[in-house]
Amino acid sequence: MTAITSSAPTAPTSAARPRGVIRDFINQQPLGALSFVVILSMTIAGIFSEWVSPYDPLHIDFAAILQPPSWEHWAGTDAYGRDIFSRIIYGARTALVISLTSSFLGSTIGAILGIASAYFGGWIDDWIQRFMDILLAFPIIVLALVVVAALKTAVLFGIDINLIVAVAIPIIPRVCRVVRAAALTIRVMPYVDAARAAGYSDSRIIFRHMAPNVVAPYLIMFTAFMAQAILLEASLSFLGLGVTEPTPAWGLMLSGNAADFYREAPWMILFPGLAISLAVFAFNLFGDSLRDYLDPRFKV
Amino acid sequence: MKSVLGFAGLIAFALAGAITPADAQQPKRGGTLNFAISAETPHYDCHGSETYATLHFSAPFYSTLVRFNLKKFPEIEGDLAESWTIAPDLMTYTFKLHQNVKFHDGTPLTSNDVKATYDRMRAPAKGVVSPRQATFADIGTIETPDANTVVFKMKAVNASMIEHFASPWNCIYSAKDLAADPNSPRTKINGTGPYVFGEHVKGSHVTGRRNDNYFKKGLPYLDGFRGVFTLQAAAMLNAVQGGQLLGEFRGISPAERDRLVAAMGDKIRIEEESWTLNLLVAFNVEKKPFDDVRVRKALLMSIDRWGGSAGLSKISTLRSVGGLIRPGSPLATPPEELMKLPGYSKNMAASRAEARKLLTEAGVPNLKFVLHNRNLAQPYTPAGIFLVDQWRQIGVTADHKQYDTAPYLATLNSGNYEVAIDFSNLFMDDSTLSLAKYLSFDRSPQNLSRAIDRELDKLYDAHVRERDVGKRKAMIQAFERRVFEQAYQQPILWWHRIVPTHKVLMGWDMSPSHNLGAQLETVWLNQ
Amino acid sequence: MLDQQATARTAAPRDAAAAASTATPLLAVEDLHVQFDTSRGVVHAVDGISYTVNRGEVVAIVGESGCGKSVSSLAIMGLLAKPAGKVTKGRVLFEGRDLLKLSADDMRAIRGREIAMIFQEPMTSLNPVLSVGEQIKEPLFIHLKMTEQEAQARALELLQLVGITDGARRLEQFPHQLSGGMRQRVMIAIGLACNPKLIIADEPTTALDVTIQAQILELMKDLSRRLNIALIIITHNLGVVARYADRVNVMYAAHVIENGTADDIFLRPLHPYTIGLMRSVPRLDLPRGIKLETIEGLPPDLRSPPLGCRFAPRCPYRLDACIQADTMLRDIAPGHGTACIRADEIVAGTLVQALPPAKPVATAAAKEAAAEPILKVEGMRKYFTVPLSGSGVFSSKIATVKAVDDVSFTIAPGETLGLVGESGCGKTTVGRTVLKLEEPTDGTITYTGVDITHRNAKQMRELRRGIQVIFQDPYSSLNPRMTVGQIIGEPLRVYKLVKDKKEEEERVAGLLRQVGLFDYMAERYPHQLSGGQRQRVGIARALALEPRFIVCDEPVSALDVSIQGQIINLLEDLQERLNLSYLFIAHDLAVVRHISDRVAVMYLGRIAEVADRDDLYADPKHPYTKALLDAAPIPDPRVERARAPRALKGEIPSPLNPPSGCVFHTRCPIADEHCRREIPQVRQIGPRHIVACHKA
Amino acid sequence: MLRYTLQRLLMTIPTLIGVAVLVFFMLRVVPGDVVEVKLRGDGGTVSQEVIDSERKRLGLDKPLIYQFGDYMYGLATLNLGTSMWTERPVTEEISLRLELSLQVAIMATIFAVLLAIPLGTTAALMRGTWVDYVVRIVTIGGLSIPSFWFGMLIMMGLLYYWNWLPPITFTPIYVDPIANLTQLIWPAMAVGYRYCAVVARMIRSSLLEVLNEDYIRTARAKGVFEKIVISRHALRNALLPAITVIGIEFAFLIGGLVVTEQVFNLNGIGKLFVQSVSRSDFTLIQGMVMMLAVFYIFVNLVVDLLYAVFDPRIRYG
Repeated sequence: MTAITSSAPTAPTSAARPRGVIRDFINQQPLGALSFVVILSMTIAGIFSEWVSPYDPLHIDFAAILQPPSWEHWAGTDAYGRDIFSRIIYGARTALVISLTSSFLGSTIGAILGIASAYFGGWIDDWIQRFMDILLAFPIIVLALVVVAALKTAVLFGIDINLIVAVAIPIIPRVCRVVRAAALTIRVMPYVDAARAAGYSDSRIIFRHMAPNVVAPYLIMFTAFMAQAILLEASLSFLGLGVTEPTPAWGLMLSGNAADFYREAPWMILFPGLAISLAVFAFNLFGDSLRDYLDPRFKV
Repeated sequence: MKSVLGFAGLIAFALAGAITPADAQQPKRGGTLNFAISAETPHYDCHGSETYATLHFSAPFYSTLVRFNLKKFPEIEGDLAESWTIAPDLMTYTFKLHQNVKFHDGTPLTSNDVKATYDRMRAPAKGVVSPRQATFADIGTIETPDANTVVFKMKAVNASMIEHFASPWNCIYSAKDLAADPNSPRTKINGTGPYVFGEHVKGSHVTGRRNDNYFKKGLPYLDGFRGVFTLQAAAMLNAVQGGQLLGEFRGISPAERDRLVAAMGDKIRIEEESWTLNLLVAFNVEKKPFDDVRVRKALLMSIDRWGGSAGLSKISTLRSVGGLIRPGSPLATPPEELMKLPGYSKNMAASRAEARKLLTEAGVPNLKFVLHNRNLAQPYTPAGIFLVDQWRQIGVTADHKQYDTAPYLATLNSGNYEVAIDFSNLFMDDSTLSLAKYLSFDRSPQNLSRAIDRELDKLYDAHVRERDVGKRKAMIQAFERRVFEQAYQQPILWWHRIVPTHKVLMGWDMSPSHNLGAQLETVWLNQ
Repeated sequence: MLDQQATARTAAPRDAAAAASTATPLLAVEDLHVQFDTSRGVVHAVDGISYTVNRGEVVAIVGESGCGKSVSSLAIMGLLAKPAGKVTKGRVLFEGRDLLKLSADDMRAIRGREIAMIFQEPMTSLNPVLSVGEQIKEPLFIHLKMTEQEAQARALELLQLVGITDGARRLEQFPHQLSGGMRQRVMIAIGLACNPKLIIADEPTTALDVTIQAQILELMKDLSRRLNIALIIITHNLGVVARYADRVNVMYAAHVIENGTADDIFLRPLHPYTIGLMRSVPRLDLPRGIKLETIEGLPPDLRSPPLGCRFAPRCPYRLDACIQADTMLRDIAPGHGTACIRADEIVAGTLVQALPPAKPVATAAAKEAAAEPILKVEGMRKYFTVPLSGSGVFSSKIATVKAVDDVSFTIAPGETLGLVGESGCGKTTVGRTVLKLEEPTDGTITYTGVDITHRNAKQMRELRRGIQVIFQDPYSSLNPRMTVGQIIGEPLRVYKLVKDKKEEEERVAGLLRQVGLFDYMAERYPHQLSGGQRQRVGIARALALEPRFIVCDEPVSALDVSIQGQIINLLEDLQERLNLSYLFIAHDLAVVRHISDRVAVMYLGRIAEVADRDDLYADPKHPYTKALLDAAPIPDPRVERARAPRALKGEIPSPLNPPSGCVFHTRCPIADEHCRREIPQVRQIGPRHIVACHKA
Repeated sequence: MLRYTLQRLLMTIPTLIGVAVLVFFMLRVVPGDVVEVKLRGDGGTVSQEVIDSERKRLGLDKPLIYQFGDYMYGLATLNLGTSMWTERPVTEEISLRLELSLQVAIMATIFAVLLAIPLGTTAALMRGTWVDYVVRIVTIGGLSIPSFWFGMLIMMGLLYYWNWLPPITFTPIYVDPIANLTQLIWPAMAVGYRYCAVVARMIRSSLLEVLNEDYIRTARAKGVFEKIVISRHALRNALLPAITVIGIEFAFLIGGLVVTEQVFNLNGIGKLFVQSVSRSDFTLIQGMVMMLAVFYIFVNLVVDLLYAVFDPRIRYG
């Protein structure tokens, strides 16, 4: 087996040749590349909603309520005569903004706590881990619900900050655990010892030597929790505790009176649900592929 | 208006579960009624409640003194009272009770129980919740000359007093129980109603079984009932459609109705009537720029009520355009009059142009604010969506913020809001009830505009004591005009009640209020 | 591709002459090709090798990592990792049957029954959730259809055979309850279970300590003889080969480049690679030379091997013909083949120079006399606490590991102190504590006369420049996210030793050249370099701060033999040029002997013996030192044959629960009651020779 | 073993105290409480005095620190208090709904595990083939499709094709198994899909990892039948990490039911939780969070003990 281990070095591909990395990724993870295309098109739809969407997502048209999918309305219209396709496109923005910020917030705080925990050890580690234990004892959605129940809605730039916080907090302990474990293995790496032996400062060791090496787990967690965050946001909105009407949001589109129209307008349930599933699917698949790609353990 | 009827003569009704000719068939006895209750009551005390959740739960177990005759609404009929007389000066009300009425625990009902009940509502013991203290504040003394007679002596005239006696929340409790624990009705049910309390499975259902000692002979027809709590509208609809539940007596939306009709065809019966409920939009005059009447007026004028009514009535329980009194009821302002008031014009282009002008004059052409709303699917959310859209059309940006009830109420109480959607829940059309909300903030804390307007207060007080119908009507219209001209708050739309019942369900009476007709003693199953 | 006839010949094995006389060999591998499909291309891991194994014979396959020796044996067993690895060509004849043509089930019936295999990692090769008994009995049930009672009896017999005494108890135990050596014995028992005709042992002792290694090899050799089982030993360790193999196949870059009897290979090597390999290993039995011979360069990439002789790029004797076309393995003498076209010249002795006689080198005594010690360690202890069950703040059950217990030594300027011992003896902890990566529990550390025992990180900073470190694993000792230039330049920047970017680049280039690398490598990332190159980068990083003292923690043990020599030579060069002092930590006695001026031997956290190098190797006083020297194999079959079979008995005790008295008494051949009770004090027995033994 | 269990139990106490403190103070950040919601119902007028007296009755007028003291004292005496909404003991409110949620969770677990083992094993053994791809897509689908949407689709399908819907009220399984199962099998499927996906992925990846282990090669080298290599040598090791996932997901299933129970109008813990959040029934929220935390910790403990049973390295560690 020696031939194999030596031909697949443990070190991940470098940042030195980005083009090669991309080609490599596409070759090894075609599904992952495909999911990335989905994510990319969603992102574009989210950023350029104004140009991409055929209708104003807020425009009420009582003359056109509950219309089935047609050439005018690809995904039909809802009970207010609003174009569902346009609302899905704008919904991508809502989903991405909330999940991106909350996943970034949660993963980053989690990662920093995880690295600090691993590097300093001792009582700092103990206290951080005790606190993470506490957060971990809550099921994700329960924690989010408690946060939502606890914090009043606070809107900033049209985004509900507390919703982001509610989605981010359950992410923190989960990322913290994983990153801490990764950082612990790096903590005992000879190159960290070498840095300590050279007398570098703690912050230099943490940020220059350890942090870049937990980027892989961080990225994997980040994409995985993007998916989680979209799902969580949709669930909260579905429960009526997240984004509020008339903001276009996928989970919201499934709640309220959508379920009243099982028979008359199944598209009201079908398309937003598909949008959530596709988005979460893409992020999950991408995260999965990223892990397979970055984690050499399963590499042949 | 109804009080005027009372003034015309001494009217006594002796109705005891009479079957009207409309029910052509002979009622059948037996069977259990499964129906939906779309909310679950926190407690069983009618007195301490303001919600139909309690009534739909508790009413079948209790009787009241008098009640509305739903077949001839808003006439009053006796329940426990076999007959009653009202003194011409409206200062004395005398009720004769039925003989041989027994509580479910077997003790006979006497006038003392009635007195204890009303004393509890008007002057509650410490720790007892009674939201209707003010309503009965005009009662001076309650006398019980004999076991079957109760006499109410008034301190002041209240032209609508008899209607208040007919309030469905006035369940008669046992004096003995109240003496033992004034709060016992919260957790224990002991009434004289047609059904005896069976079980309450939290989060699931309540059951009642026939009261064999019910004082109205031959009633009820049913062996019992099971009220199932269906908090998700979809679940309720599915269950009604699947035949697991035979009806929902509060009211559903038109879309829900259409779905049931489409799925069930002629198996479902739909009854519709305008509803004694409305949603309001209120501007907090303590916040800038809503202290400026032009801003408030502009916002009201830009709402297309007639168009909104046409559209929202298809998807929500909102429908009728109306003023402060339920449209269609005798005291209501007729549509042609209404259209002259700000916010009711049919020429929306002109109205919106005017609104823009007013905003520009007020110096806030691109107004932005938060619209506070309650987080309930029907009909708060449609109302919010509608308003946001209407205001968008005059360049106003409203951020729609929906809360759970507790934080919503907390926000409203704190006064820390600019514009809010509010709710007015009435059980009858009487103006003393419906106008109270618009009084000055210091008299009516539920006035979300927080305005102090002594002129309104004066008009209201005069109209309460006024017995002449014509004068009274004029005062009401003056009051209404004043409210709308000042644009403090205004009903957006009145609700429309649609009740679906399976056709096998017979003997249930539709009315404009979901708070009424919950006793179910005349209901029977045709199967 | 290969000379087919070469496979038909049979050499006369020393010990199994009877078996050799039969016409067909037990196993004949003919022109075997194996390739792996990887994400980075097709690796031709085995490229047309042929060899034979006769009944009862011990055949070694020797080569450096990646040469294809393990892959070829897995291919024989039909155990290549699927679906990536596959045999593309060739035959494997076992008793005349082509194993490659057998159905999966027929092949399965042969595995464990006719051919057994023993793997390198005893720690991971046993199933952790099955008891030892279950695992030994499994092949008995499958192949021999034994009943439970028969299997139990046979399992006990097998354990006895492999030298496990309390078999009944061991059968109930699970692998994690056994030591590494014990597990390897169990593996051998499993291999022997069905009386196979052939056992393939893939690096069977590489993961074991030298004293345990000797036990296991002794056992295997003995069993092979007694039970007449043919043995294929796959190893990179030439000493092991010299000691145990009848015949040897030397592999290089997926080819067999030389084969023959052990004597042929060790005494009359006919391929420049074999010759280079022999000369690049430091040897215990020969006088220490000034320099090790080395093979420069790296093995070829097997995804696109060179057209000609695969060793040609590194061969000092290559001709143009070598580069243009590959050379076939051919017999030069009966049973002795080589794939070098200049074999005749080598035979004639005209091509390769004989080694010059070793010149004595300056002794440590001379160096130490020169100055006061650069490092002085006195009574150092380092205890670790390990939670026994549960973890964290609320756990109270804690055990103490005395990783280092009362260790003292000094190092003079320009001197190298070698620190040897088996795994878990605390040698690495000594290094880490000296570097202040661990806080000592007790004792003092003095560096250039300054007591640094209790200095905190800030106070250490100024002294850090003088003390540097080189680590064992060239893969993990360099930050994979930084370029070589950044790695080497970082200390310069942090200590503000350079003014600007340009000066930094110049200094980095200088350091790279100093360690034998090229300027342009500054742009590379560590994974783009080979192991040896990485180790050079590690050395350059250590040199950047211009230290006076370097802790070398097993700097060559992860490297292939041919690379090892290069690094050792480099370290010696640098020491000479820069007057460096080394604390050289290693487990390989020969390497330590080569590089050190003085040597300290550790056992279970304690110093057993310290002496000048020549003194120690020539006249070891401590029984443990003697045992270590005895156990170390020497790559010369003549020497090995002359040595008596010896193996230190027993296992290394757990440091969690060290023996009372002298920690070595449980294994010591001369220990008595006194040793069991009393801890021996370190005694001076010669001018520069100290030992901690009651009996010395 | 007993000692170890006790020790583990003791160690959970600080975590539980932390959960209690966190929940208590988080809920007190916002204004607004259950009193007004309860009294005002669908609007209507309630005087401030009435509200105040009700607050007093519920002890909400006391300073926060006193309320906290009462609450912690209650916890210490295993008294979760009374629901502010129904004024019944929190334990009673919870236990009423626990049976249903627990049954759904158990059914989902059975469904998930029974499906996940063959799914995960097949995918690992057929790694890189189309079977593996299909399993991968199906399992990622399980992680991606919101359970509430899946539930809606199930309901929609039942209504569309059979014009039939599961019973709306709960019947215990020992009363009428058919009525019980026809009601609960659907939500169990809705939440079980995700559960199954998580477990199948875990089994796949840990089996792949195990198949790379040296002892698998050893087993093959012994000539062990491939089937036995997989079932006896590989799966036994691969299922160990799966136990953790099964346990943790089981503990969190109750949380996942929060949304799904809404869709199926199930009177379970999840629905109660959402209700108490929307009513700001603090004592009930606290009580439920404490219950869920205890449950989670308990399941973790069970997982650890199971590990000790199945993994000799821990049993004899």
